[in-house]
Amino acid sequence: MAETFLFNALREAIDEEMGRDETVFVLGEDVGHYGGSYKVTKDLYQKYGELRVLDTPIAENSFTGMAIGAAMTGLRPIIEGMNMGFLLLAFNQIANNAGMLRYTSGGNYKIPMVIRGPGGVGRQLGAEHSQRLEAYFQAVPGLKIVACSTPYNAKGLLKSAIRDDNPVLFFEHVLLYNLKEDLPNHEYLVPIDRAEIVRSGKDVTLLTYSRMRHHVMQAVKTLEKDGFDPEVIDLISLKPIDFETIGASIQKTHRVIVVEECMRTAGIAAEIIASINDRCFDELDAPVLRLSSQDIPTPYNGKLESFTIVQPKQIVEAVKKMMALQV
Amino acid sequence: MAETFLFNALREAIDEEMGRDETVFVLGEDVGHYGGSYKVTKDLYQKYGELRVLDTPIAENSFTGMAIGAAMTGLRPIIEGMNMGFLLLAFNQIANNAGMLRYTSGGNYKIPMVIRGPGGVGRQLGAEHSQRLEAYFQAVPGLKIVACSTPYNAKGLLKSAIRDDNPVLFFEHVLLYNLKEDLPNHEYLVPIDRAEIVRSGKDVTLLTYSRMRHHVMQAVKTLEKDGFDPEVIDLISLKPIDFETIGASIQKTHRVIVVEECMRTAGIAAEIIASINDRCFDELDAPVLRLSSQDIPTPYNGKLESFTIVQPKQIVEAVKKMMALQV
Amino acid sequence: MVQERTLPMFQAASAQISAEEGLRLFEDMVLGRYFEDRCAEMYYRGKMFGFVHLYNGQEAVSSGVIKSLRPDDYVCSTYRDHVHALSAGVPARNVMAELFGKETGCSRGRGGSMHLFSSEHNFLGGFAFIGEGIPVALGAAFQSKYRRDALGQNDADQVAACFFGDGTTNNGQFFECLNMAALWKLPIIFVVENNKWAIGMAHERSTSQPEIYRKAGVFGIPGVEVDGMDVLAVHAAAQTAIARARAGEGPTLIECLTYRFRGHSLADPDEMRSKEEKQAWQARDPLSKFEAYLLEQKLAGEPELKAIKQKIQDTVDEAVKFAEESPDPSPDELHRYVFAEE
Amino acid sequence: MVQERTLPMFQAASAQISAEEGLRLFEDMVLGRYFEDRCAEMYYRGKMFGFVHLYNGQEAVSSGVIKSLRPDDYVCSTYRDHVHALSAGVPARNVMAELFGKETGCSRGRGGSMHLFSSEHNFLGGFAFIGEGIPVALGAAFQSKYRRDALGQNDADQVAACFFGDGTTNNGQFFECLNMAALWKLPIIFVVENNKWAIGMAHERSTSQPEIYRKAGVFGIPGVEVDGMDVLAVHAAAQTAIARARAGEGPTLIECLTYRFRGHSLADPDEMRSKEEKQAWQARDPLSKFEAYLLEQKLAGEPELKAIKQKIQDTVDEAVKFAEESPDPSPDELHRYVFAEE
Ligand SMILES: Cc1ncc(C[n+]2csc(CCOP(=O)(O)OP(=O)(O)O)c2C)c(N)n1
Ligand SMILES: Cc1ncc(C[n+]2csc(CCOP(=O)(O)OP(=O)(O)O)c2C)c(N)n1
Ligand SMILES: [Mg+2]
Ligand SMILES: [Mg+2]
Repeated sequence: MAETFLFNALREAIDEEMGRDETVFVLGEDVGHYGGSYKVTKDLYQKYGELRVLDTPIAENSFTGMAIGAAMTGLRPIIEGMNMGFLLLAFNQIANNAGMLRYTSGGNYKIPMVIRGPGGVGRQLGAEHSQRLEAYFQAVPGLKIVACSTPYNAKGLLKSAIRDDNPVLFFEHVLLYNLKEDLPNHEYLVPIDRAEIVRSGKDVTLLTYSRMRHHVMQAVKTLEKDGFDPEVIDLISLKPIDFETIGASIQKTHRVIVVEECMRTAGIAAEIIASINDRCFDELDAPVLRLSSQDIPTPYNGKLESFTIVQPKQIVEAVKKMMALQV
Repeated sequence: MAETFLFNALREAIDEEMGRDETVFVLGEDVGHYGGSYKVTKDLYQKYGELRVLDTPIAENSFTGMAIGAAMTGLRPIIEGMNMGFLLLAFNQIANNAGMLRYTSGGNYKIPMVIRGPGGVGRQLGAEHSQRLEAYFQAVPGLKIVACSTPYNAKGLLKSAIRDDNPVLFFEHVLLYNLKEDLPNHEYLVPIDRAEIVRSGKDVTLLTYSRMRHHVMQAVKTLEKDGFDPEVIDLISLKPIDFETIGASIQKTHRVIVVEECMRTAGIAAEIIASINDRCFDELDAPVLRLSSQDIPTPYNGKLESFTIVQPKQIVEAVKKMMALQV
Repeated sequence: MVQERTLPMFQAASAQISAEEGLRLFEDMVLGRYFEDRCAEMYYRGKMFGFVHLYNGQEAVSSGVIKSLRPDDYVCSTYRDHVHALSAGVPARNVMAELFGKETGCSRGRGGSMHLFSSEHNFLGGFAFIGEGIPVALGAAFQSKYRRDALGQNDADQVAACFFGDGTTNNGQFFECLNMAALWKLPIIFVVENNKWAIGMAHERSTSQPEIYRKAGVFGIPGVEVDGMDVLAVHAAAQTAIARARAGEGPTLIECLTYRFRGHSLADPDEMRSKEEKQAWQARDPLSKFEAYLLEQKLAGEPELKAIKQKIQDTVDEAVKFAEESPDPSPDELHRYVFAEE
Repeated sequence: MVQERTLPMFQAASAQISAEEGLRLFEDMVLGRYFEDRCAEMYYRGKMFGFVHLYNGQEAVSSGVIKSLRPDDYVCSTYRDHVHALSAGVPARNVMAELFGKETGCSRGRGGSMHLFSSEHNFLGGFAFIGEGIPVALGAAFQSKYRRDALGQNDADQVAACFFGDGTTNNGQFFECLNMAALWKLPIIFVVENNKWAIGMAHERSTSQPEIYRKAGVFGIPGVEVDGMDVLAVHAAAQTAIARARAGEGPTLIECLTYRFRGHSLADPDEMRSKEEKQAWQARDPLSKFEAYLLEQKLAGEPELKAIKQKIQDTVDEAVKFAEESPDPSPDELHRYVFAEE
């Protein structure tokens, strides 16, 4: 198949699932007539009608709750957060009802829904539009959290997320929508609970996800030239973390660097490090290193912004430094 | 002074600060005529009037935003969250505006405000009323997070929090309001950024906060009898963490157990372990252990509930097990 | 300070209720009343814990609305949910067992008083945070419309009834949902149980416009004010609203003026409400009122009503016994139900 | 599908505006227009980034309201905030420098287009999330009342003006704040800039009652509908509302019917709005309209107006130069301003 943009890969996923299952529908701000701020639902309302591609008023808490009620009664909603940050307004519905209701109801209801949209630091979008909500939501029980990073995995993961019977927060990255890739002509799914080994290596395990995967791969190019052999793992599932894959890698490399776009404090890396500490402390030849965004709201100024997030150069340096450590 | 209940210690703190500074005011649901669900503002409206002890409609997002606007323009609001869980509805205002606005405004405004109220697992209150919001909020930049645990520190910390020029989330615990203690007759403050060494010891560092401090101290009684000498540190400040105190303790004990009421995934312990890993990995004789609540919404049934949170017995066992480890 | 609104008059004669229908309503109200009285007893005896919010005094609302619904319609409640669940058909024993935290409870002992659920009865749940049930109910109504209009299922005409209090109508979710319900003509009925108080906050102190039913108008929704102590009045208003919703004409807001005969929860000292106020409303007890009506209209005789009371007494006794004897959930299943099973 | 509302007529004669006042309004509107045009230019030249929302077409609202305020009153805006900031007195150079991300920007380069702030000018900020500024403005108004009533500061009569769009009036915060403002009679003016669209969502498709000003009524707040393309009409409505607020009589909601002449942001392809609609509104350009009025009423002559335009052109030129030449914030200060300094 011709090269597909990531936003189109997502659109294909939605289109295929809506075609396959009539209970699947999309709702959110400007998903219908406008086609979605990042064109992920472009023209779908013409194909499926206004109820299945529902333009909502700007009322995040309530339309999220509405989707939950629809999911409880048999539909499979996909919420588009025009920007995932806006879902801060829906935190109560997401945490209490999407996350906890199944348990609290003793299994009476299940809530098959996907909440998807762009997160992350873009190009000078300002603090509120540059949030990394995965950190804020990771402690909520009952949610699955997934981050896609390539057109291939975006499509396959989104299809799996839509079929999952649990609420899935599905993070896209505002700067990755225009990535291009050849996609298979046949239908495929990518499991949402498995990390992806992007590059096998033996020196050090680089754990990352979303846009930082690409920063890591940029760093790897340099590292390869310099004779290093890092293993790169895209977490894909931010909750739960796929420790099978990670653990196997650590047994091989004994060194771990987590590269994330979250702020350092209580980011995704914090939980990963704590879990590694729980599970394979003795395997480590060096303390796990976390390369995270600075603990600050994202500044608008371009230079400050670039200092805020992790750059490939820092990853190169960190790997070299870690490899230089005497064990 | 006669023994003071924790809820009264908080009341005294508010009363003293309102008397001292006329810009300090309280707002929230039922804080006025009703006197607060846990009597923390009992009769204060009679003393200070309805504007300074303001009963609000049940509109958490908006009254929180209102407090932020008042703080930006020179007042010093204290929000009572009748239950801190209700502030999920105010997540947007707390994260975007309380937390980030000062930075995003390049220092134009400061936001001196306290958001306080009960959190934690009570006695069969059900999932939504048993939340530990400190985990959900810990990644938000610009917030300080404090948890009190005794009448003495409750009073001194709350006074300091009210005087702080930054937004402070101040967690009380629903099961600690009736703790009693003799309080000094003179005015005192307790710094909100310092951990409290509750018991000096040399064997192992027990890091804890809020109600779990008392579970830890119960465990310590047993441990003492069995000849162990643990050091107990009440974190007090959950964000930022006081690593000076913690680091010094680890240099002495080389062993750490974190006992928290948060769920395990992405709880307070996760960040602490990651930070210990960052800072003093080489000091550790054993991986840091985290004793956390189960990763589930709190079940109503009393037995299940007690299995959900950490019990003193488990702490005793964990210490013994860690001390038995060969280094 | 707390002003009295005049309760709207309802011409009982216009109700034209059958004896059967009357007894059905009566039985449901008695069940609500007796069940709650027993809860108070059990709470004080330490059989149930946490915040327990009883419904005494408001029975006409639950029975009047829910008993007008079909079994396949949806009901969505709050933390004050026992009686709504009962009216919706959740067996008293399973509600009581839930309050005891037992595995046989309708939420398998995981939920407790504020989190009753029963998918079998299309009971969408008790919601412990105010207002959060409104969007959920809206979702059930949306689902109904979706099936009918997007999927062409002509028999998808289920209606959702959503209950909440006066205090909740100051919360954003209330307004957001009124708008969406009207915009998309969703088959939903918003039932405001205006009992004049939100814990210790008098309704008039929390809202700039105490007549809640008037707020519907600006969304293009019919707003109806009803004597919430008169089950026939509620019943009539509900029937109209349900018919409208079922016909695809959209939502209705019904404001029921009512009163709770007990404190906010069993932990509430209930010191804010005046004795006079309580007495005035106690005099309007919906149960006595309806009982008198049934007798007066000769729709039932004393023995019949007595028999119903006895039956309900037995039901509640049995519910307690069932709850007592039921097992706790197994600790082995502590982590079950976090995620949907495969 | 998108229906036209008839713009309310305003008797310009009743405005009784002085020449000085007229020129002040005119200058402010010209500033708004020229500044935004230059922003577009700078954006396409890669001098500014992110989402940039321009105000062209809506100038009568900003000038009409904010120029009726005192300098110590408060102004609260949205992401479409450049012109509100300018009207509030934030110098064009500091606004432009902010858009360039410079240390001399009003938010010291940390905020950007959607996050303009100036405590010096009581400009409470641009708020990037819709609706979140409304409670903040309410807080400023509360503070004013608090100082007057709780602290007895008789001169505390500052008013807060809060701007937001039609789409935002479907959000809960809007309603929650209307209620509290009315309940406590806070000195606040809610200014709805109804430009008929929320990005690509036509107002009529998002709300069940498109006449927003009517929503004020159910909170006991006066709701006024104004031709938002007529600065005199806006000015008059604002004066009444401000006087009311200052006198302690509470809030007013002013719905200004207006239109944006550009896409939602500079990234918006603007494909949803019909050519006819755009043309119809373009014909009502508030700037040309007011210019014609000034000349017609002989409140100003051509040369005078030309001089003003030239002056503003210079101001904007200077602003760009200032912004270009200003330094970036220092990376050493990356962590500054997270917390209040000691
Ligand atoms: C979001 C949220 N805020 C606050 C509370 C605490 N609370 C429980 S009930 C209640 C009062 C509700 O009053 P009303 O809506 O009138 O219902 P009623 O209890 O009178 O039936 C409050 C404030 C809550 N449960 N959820
Ligand atoms: C909470 C939130 N949800 C969604 C958005 C995305 N968004 C930005 S502007 C906008 C439309 C707002 O329309 P309106 O209120 O009419 O203001 P206008 O842009 O027309 O001035 C939306 C949906 C946002 N910024 N914040
Ligand atoms: Mg009530
Ligand atoms: Mg608009």
